[in-house]
Amino acid sequence: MIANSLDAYLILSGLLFAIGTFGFLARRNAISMLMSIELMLNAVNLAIVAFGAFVAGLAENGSVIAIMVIAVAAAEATVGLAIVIAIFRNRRTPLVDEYDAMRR
Amino acid sequence: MAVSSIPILTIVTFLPLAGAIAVALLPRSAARPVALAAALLAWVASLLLLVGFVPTPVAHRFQFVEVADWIPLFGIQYKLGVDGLSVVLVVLTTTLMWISILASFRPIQERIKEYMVSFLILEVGMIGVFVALDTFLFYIFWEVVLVPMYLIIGIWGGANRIYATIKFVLYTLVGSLLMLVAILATAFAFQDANGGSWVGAFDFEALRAHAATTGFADGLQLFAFAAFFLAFAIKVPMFPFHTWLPDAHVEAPTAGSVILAGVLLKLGGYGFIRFALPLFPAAAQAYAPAIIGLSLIAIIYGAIVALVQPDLKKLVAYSSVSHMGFVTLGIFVFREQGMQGAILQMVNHGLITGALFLLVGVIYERTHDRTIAKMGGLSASVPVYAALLGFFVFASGGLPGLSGFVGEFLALVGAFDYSPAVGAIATFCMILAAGYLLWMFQRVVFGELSDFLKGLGHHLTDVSPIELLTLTPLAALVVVLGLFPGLVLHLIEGSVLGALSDVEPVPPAAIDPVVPVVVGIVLLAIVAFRVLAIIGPAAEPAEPAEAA
Amino acid sequence: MTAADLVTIAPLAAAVLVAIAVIVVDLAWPGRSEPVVFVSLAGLAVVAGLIVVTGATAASAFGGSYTVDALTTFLDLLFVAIVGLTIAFGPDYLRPRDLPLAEFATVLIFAMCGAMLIAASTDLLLLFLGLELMVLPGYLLAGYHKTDGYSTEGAIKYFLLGSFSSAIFLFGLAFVWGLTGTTRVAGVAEALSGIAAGSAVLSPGLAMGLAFMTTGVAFKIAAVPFHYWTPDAYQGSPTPITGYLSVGPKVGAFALILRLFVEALGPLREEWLPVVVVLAAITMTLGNLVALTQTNVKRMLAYSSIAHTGYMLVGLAAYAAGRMEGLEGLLFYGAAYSFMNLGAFAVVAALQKRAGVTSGLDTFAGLGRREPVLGILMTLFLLSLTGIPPTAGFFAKAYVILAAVQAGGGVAFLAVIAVLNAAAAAFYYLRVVVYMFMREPRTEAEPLRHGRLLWVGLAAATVLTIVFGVFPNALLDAVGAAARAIG
Amino acid sequence: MPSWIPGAFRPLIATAVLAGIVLTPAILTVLLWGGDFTDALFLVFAVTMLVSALAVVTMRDIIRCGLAMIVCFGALAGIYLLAGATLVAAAQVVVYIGAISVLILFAIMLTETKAAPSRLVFQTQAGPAGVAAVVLAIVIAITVTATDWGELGERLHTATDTLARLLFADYVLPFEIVGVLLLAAVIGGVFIAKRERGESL
Amino acid sequence: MDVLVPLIAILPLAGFAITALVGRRLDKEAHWIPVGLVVVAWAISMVVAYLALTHAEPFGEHGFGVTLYEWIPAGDFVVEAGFFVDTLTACLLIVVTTIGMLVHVYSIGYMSHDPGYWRFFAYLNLFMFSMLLLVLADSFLVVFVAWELVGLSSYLLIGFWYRKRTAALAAKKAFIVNRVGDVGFALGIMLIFVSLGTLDIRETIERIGELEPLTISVISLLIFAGAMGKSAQFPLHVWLPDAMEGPTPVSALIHAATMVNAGVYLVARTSPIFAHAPEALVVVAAIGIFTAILAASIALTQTDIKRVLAYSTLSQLGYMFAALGVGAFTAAIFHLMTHGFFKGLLFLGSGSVIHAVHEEQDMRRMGGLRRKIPITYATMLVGSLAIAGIPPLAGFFSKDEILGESFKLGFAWVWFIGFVVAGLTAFYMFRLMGLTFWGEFRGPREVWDRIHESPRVMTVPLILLAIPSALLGLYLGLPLGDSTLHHWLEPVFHEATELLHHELEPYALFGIDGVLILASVGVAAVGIAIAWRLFGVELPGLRHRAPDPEAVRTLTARAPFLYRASLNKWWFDELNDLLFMRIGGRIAAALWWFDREIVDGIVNGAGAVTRASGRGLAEVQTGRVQNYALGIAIGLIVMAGSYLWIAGR
Repeated sequence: MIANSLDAYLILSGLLFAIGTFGFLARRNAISMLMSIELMLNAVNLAIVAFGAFVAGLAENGSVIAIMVIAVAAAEATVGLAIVIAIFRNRRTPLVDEYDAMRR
Repeated sequence: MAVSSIPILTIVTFLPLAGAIAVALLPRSAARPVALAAALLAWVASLLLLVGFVPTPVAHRFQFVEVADWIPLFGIQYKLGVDGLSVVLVVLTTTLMWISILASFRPIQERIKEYMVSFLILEVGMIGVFVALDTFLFYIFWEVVLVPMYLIIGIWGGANRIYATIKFVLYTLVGSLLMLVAILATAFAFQDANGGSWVGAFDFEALRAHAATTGFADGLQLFAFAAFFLAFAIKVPMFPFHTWLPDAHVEAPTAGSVILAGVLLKLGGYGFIRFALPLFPAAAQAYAPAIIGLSLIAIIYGAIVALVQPDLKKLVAYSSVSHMGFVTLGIFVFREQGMQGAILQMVNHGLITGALFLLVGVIYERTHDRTIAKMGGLSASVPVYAALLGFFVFASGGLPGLSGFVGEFLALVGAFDYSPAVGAIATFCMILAAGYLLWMFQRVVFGELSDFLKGLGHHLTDVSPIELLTLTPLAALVVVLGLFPGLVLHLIEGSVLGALSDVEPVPPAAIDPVVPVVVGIVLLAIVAFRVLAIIGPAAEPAEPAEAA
Repeated sequence: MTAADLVTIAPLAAAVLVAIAVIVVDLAWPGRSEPVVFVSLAGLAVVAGLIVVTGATAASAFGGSYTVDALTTFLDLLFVAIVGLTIAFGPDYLRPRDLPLAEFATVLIFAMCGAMLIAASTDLLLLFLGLELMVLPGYLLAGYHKTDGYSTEGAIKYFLLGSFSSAIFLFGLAFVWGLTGTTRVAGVAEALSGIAAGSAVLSPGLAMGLAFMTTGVAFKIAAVPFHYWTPDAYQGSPTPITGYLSVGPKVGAFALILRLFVEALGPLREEWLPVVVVLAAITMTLGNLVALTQTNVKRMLAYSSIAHTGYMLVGLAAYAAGRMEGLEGLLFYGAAYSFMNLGAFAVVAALQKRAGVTSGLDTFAGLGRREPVLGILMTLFLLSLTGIPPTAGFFAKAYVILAAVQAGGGVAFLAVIAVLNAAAAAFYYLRVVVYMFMREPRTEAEPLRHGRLLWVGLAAATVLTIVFGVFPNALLDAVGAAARAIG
Repeated sequence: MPSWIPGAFRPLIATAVLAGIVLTPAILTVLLWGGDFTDALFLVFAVTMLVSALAVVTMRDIIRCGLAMIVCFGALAGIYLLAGATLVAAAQVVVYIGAISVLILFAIMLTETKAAPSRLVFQTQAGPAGVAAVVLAIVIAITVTATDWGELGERLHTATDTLARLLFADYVLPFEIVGVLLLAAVIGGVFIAKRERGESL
Repeated sequence: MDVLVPLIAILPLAGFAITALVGRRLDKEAHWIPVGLVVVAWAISMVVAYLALTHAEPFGEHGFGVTLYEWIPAGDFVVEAGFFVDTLTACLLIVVTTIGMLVHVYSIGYMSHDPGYWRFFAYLNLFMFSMLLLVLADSFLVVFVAWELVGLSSYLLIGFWYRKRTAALAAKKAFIVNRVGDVGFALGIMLIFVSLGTLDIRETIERIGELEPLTISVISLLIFAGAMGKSAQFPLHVWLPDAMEGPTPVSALIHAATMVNAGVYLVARTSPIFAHAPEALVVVAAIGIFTAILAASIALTQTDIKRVLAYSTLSQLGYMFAALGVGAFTAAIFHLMTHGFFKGLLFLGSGSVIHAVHEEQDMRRMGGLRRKIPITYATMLVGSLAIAGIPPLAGFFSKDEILGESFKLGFAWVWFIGFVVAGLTAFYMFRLMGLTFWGEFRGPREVWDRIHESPRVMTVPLILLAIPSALLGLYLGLPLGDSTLHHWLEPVFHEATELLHHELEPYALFGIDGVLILASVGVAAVGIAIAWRLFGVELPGLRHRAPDPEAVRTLTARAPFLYRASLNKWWFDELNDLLFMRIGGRIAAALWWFDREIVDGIVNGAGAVTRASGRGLAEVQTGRVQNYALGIAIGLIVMAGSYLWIAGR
């Protein structure tokens, strides 16, 4: 039924993606934004796994790709956190909306 | 003859570049003589060209053609060649060039190397435009002209030079970039019509042959001509694209003004004759009435506005607008006389206005001022200067016997043949020209020496030998071409036939351009008059009443 | 994995090794820049040699996911040149600021690996990984001046938005993958050809996937309205890195477009053409208009790079409308733009050798008098960026415009927009020239002494900028071959 | 939560509410629409994931956000299991919960300032952001339902050995690349994050 | 002959060139070359004129042409520079070279103290060249060249004393007003070329009949427009009085004897064209006679001696045009010749007077000069009598022929106005004589003491001019009705006269012609008498009579409007000032404003709008990541929407 329908997985993925987007757009804290991005990447992974599960011939491929995406997310997180720490040293605040020295 | 066996056109075109490189590499003290030598060498080479050129009254016959593949993928060639029109303008360029360089010897003291390099590169571009027979190459030379002129105005210009030079560049660029689109579109249309082969797509002769036989599609013609027109009209400059000119002239150093007026404005006229007419005859015919209308406006409007200019250079600049109006008028009536007159007028305007700018420069050099109102009585203190100024003022006013007259009159005859009303309106400018020129002359030269000039004391010296050396050749040419215009007319016969071979001398359009022009000028004057009355008193007090 | 596969990826493998070698060398001689420069440049030369050697024969490896063709070779060489020049421009800027060269070179070469991977990938997953490998080092490079508030601010903006766009891109990629059932570019194209042939319809899912991917890619090339990161990241980054960021990731992202949109999604070009046309138009226009108001040269060049994205998109649009010349023009533009823009940034970087010098317009006042050679070179690069002949920039612009004119219709209209934009752009480029030659210097500072490496790099950029403008035949052949490989 | 509730009860009540939210859809599905156990489990995971995701993006205390994220990822791992992607589920637990989340929590600790929590959680543009997110969700949902996904096979379980073969044969290049990617990230990340001499954190 | 004819024009040109280049160094010796060359040119033209008038070879009946070279070879627009001499040319040559030579000689004395001595002779030579080119040219375009060149020399000579603002302004005015006429002439030339394809005068005349009558009328009127400018006919007459700012020899030569006759010559030269367009001829007659009376009415009250003469010149030119208009071409040329001599004489005489009273031109400060400068007085008296039309002086014959022919050819109104003008002419000339030479000196005493007769170099030309002024009529005008001049000019005007169907009634001295003679002599006598009554007379054989200022005052008070109109020259200067200076200046200023604010304003405005929009768009770049992200998200949604729309199409 529900657990057996691709639509359900994909909609779930979409919802997660949208929640991530919201977090990214709305939160002020750099780390919160980073977490939102992780949510979005996980939404993508969910979609990939779902396709792998339901589309003939994609099963194993889906898994491999999902694992790759997880690895990429890890790399991204590394880089992101490094940058967050670097800027925190300069600005003493994790609030991204206060990083507006450059504009126009 | 030996001249035809060597790549004379390449030599003429790139000699100044060699000079520029030499100036750049040699020490500062060598800049002046080396630059002058390069310009003189180019001049001599161009005279050889003139000697070797065989005038033939045959359309579209180019001589000294040099062809080399350049970008074979698109059939772009390094193709140079000249007909009479090119030769005349090349010689005009090289002549004015060494005169300008000579005239810069004393006024330019800052960054002389850069200055000379800019001038010589400018010369490369200008000559290149006149000898390129490949539309792509033509465009490249066309743009090459832009940068040195930009620097010349911007670095060595007057107080408001940056505004002026940026305006000049942007204005010109808008037109020329659209022209680039048109050049590419034309090439593509050619390629399309020739089964996808790019061979000849940028070759002027191939394009022209195509235009004459199959012809380009009407839509393309209308667009491409409009784009070419915009580029050339801005260069000429035609009303209402002329406002960069007064600013550029006022701010440019003397020699810059000379070249600007003497050669740069001719690029537009040349472009019309060489490219716009032969390639897009149908569009040219369709647009002709409108262009004639604009030319008329330019002629009258430029002259009227020149009447009230307080600055010598501005006055000459607006007179250029008026004079160049005759060029476009002469071209677009599609009459042999008109076209010949237009070409002659280009040459004459180059010589005469060039000389006028030199003369303004002479006085500016001494007074650091160009305000007409501050001048007066020069005749008594600097008689030679006054005499030369008088000579060129009358030459500019189209005094018969001097060169200005013949070109103007031929253009007028063409216009009159097209439509007597058009001819009449344009001829009316003779009065206005006399008005602004003589009024200026009277205020500057006649009367008692003004207090301002008195204050200069012994700084107010008559023309120096170098200045005389720059002015006398021009004066001599003005007289010679006035008495023997055939010298030029014989050369350009083939070019004129070529330009007119594909356009028919049509009778005036259903709506005579005169009607809207007259109505337009009158309305405009009334509106402006009204607005002025509302916003305040007249900007310039008119001349006090004539002698009681 | 076979031996043939290894041979095919030799350049990429070599590049990775070079990156590692650089860090190893730094461990061996800590803080010394000469060995680093030597190893990285020599390594890059080797990589270039390998690219040429392997590029001689078209090959496909790893089950068709990695392809070496003329396009790969062309782009790889371009990337190597970009990174090589960037490394050459680096020391003069980094050393006065106590920034190490080794990490700079390593990270840069890693980024180059990513770009090279994109150029060679014929597999969606590899493309994504290549993209990440290219941009992640980019984020780090942007924040390379880690004690500088601007640099880190630019980096975090770049990173956050870049990751956001990566997620968006990946989401779209997943949908396309799910709907076509393969990650191979050729397979995707085959699956989609039914839609192009009219035997199938473009499903909403596919449309949405396209939208997400387009958005992600548009972000990477800094197309409006996804360009917001560009000015801040460019302004904040250390100047040589800004130069790199303005060309490397951009050309890399265009490589992605070529592999993804032109090859894989090529059958759908009727669908994405209108989007590209609109993007091109607003990108050119906004980039130029905003650049007009900038007083910081780096920021101005950032907006100008947005505008140049627009010009390149014109080429893409022309291709989508059926003209191969569009593709060739795009590639030509990419190469020409790389060198002139790198050159321009190199001059800015050279001026900032003295720490504390800003990249404001005032810095350029009187440069033509203080350092005439730099002034003239900068003028040349700016003229090329404006599109004045006889420079590479002019020919590139003419090329894409020609393609647009050929394509006709709405794309031809883009040609007109492009030239009007070019005219407007002249204003801000020439304003720098105004400052350099028509204003007096503000301070009577001693002229700087610049490193030999900088001069060599500048000379290379200058020569290429001129040669591609005057004798473009070799480059034309190369882009022709590259375009034929995928068109 | 209303203030009249005694503090001691609060966690209890919260847990009960959460459990209700999570379980109700599952129970309703099983009872009303005849769903099977998998459906119920799927719904439990799904709701848990969404609720915790919402918590991640809305909660004031950033440490709790991080913890909510761990919950979210855990629920997701469950869904992966349901979808038959065992190895992915494992990787999710190891990499995400084990590594990334911890990394993030560390970062939170490092960057936490006293002032931060009292300030606004959201940007001033939270409203537009919410609208955009909702529109995006709706667009995706509509698109997904409107799309004909073609011949869908049975839900499959991924054979791990096949996967391993794939990983080291067909996907060897991506695998290597990921390694390079991580290497680059680490080299650069360490440089950026490491303290300069004499610089306090 | 191929050499001699061009030489007439070229000699003065050479004189101009040489003097212009080296004159400054010659200083007070500068006159030798120009004067010498003009004398040689005079001698040659006398020979040429004699040969031409006697129809000797190579001139024959219809003249002789010589082509120098092809000036403008522009396709089918070919203009050859060439000379042509027939009897009409010969008549003009006589007038131009003779008076020109005498003025040159006179100037040696008159200008001797001027610092611009050499310059003056250079200009004079330039003028001689231009004028001779004008009468010798055989192509309309070459005529036009000369036409403008005389304008230039006139400009230079009027503005000779350039330090004087009035002189400079007068010079400018002369040139510009002339240009107005020139425009008409130029258009006429264009119309001729466009319709006939040639600009050769003789060919044009031969083929003019091929054209539509309307075209011919237009051509005629356009040519006449040119003539109006040069010959200062209403309404283009305003420049001539101002031109008196120039040195007096210039006024004599250019603005009395030669240049102003160019218009008359041109119309006479193209008489066959006008004959094809009788309506145009009526216009010519009307304008001519109107100018005659207008100018005469102004001359009545002017106090500047040269201005009186200037208006008198206008008036006499009006006569000539009236004659042309009625078809009395020979009479016009006759008057041209006689007027040239006596008006030249009068101007040179007035110059002598002005010289004598130390550059004073106001007659109110003269009087009684008869005693001090007798030769000047005597010669001017001859001139005055001649212009008044007293037989047997030259003016009598020519003026009488004009009036007589007008009446007989059916233009009674022309005759009547001319008749009135004859009376006015006599009056104002003797007013001038009375105020200047008779009565008591009204100027400062010290001036009176130093007045002395001019040097010989000035008085000899006066005497030499007085001779033809007195006798030319007897030589050319007799026998009445079949004069020598008629015989001379018959080949030239034959065609035109034929066309106008003028069957000349036989001359009847004891019929209508005699009555007309009596009438005109009578009215002249009346005019003189009134002048004597009001302004006095001191002639031997007549009762001396003192001036009567009281009577003058009463008279002017009786017709105040007419008096003021005359005194203010009918306010033409004020009208022009209003039209061209005030209104025209305002329009020009307005257009300039339009150029700066509207045309250029649009350009700058476009730039400003572009930059402003750039500044506006830059505001989007807030510096906040979340704003950027929101932008991207919105872009994403729009993108998705458009793709879905594209897919759904």
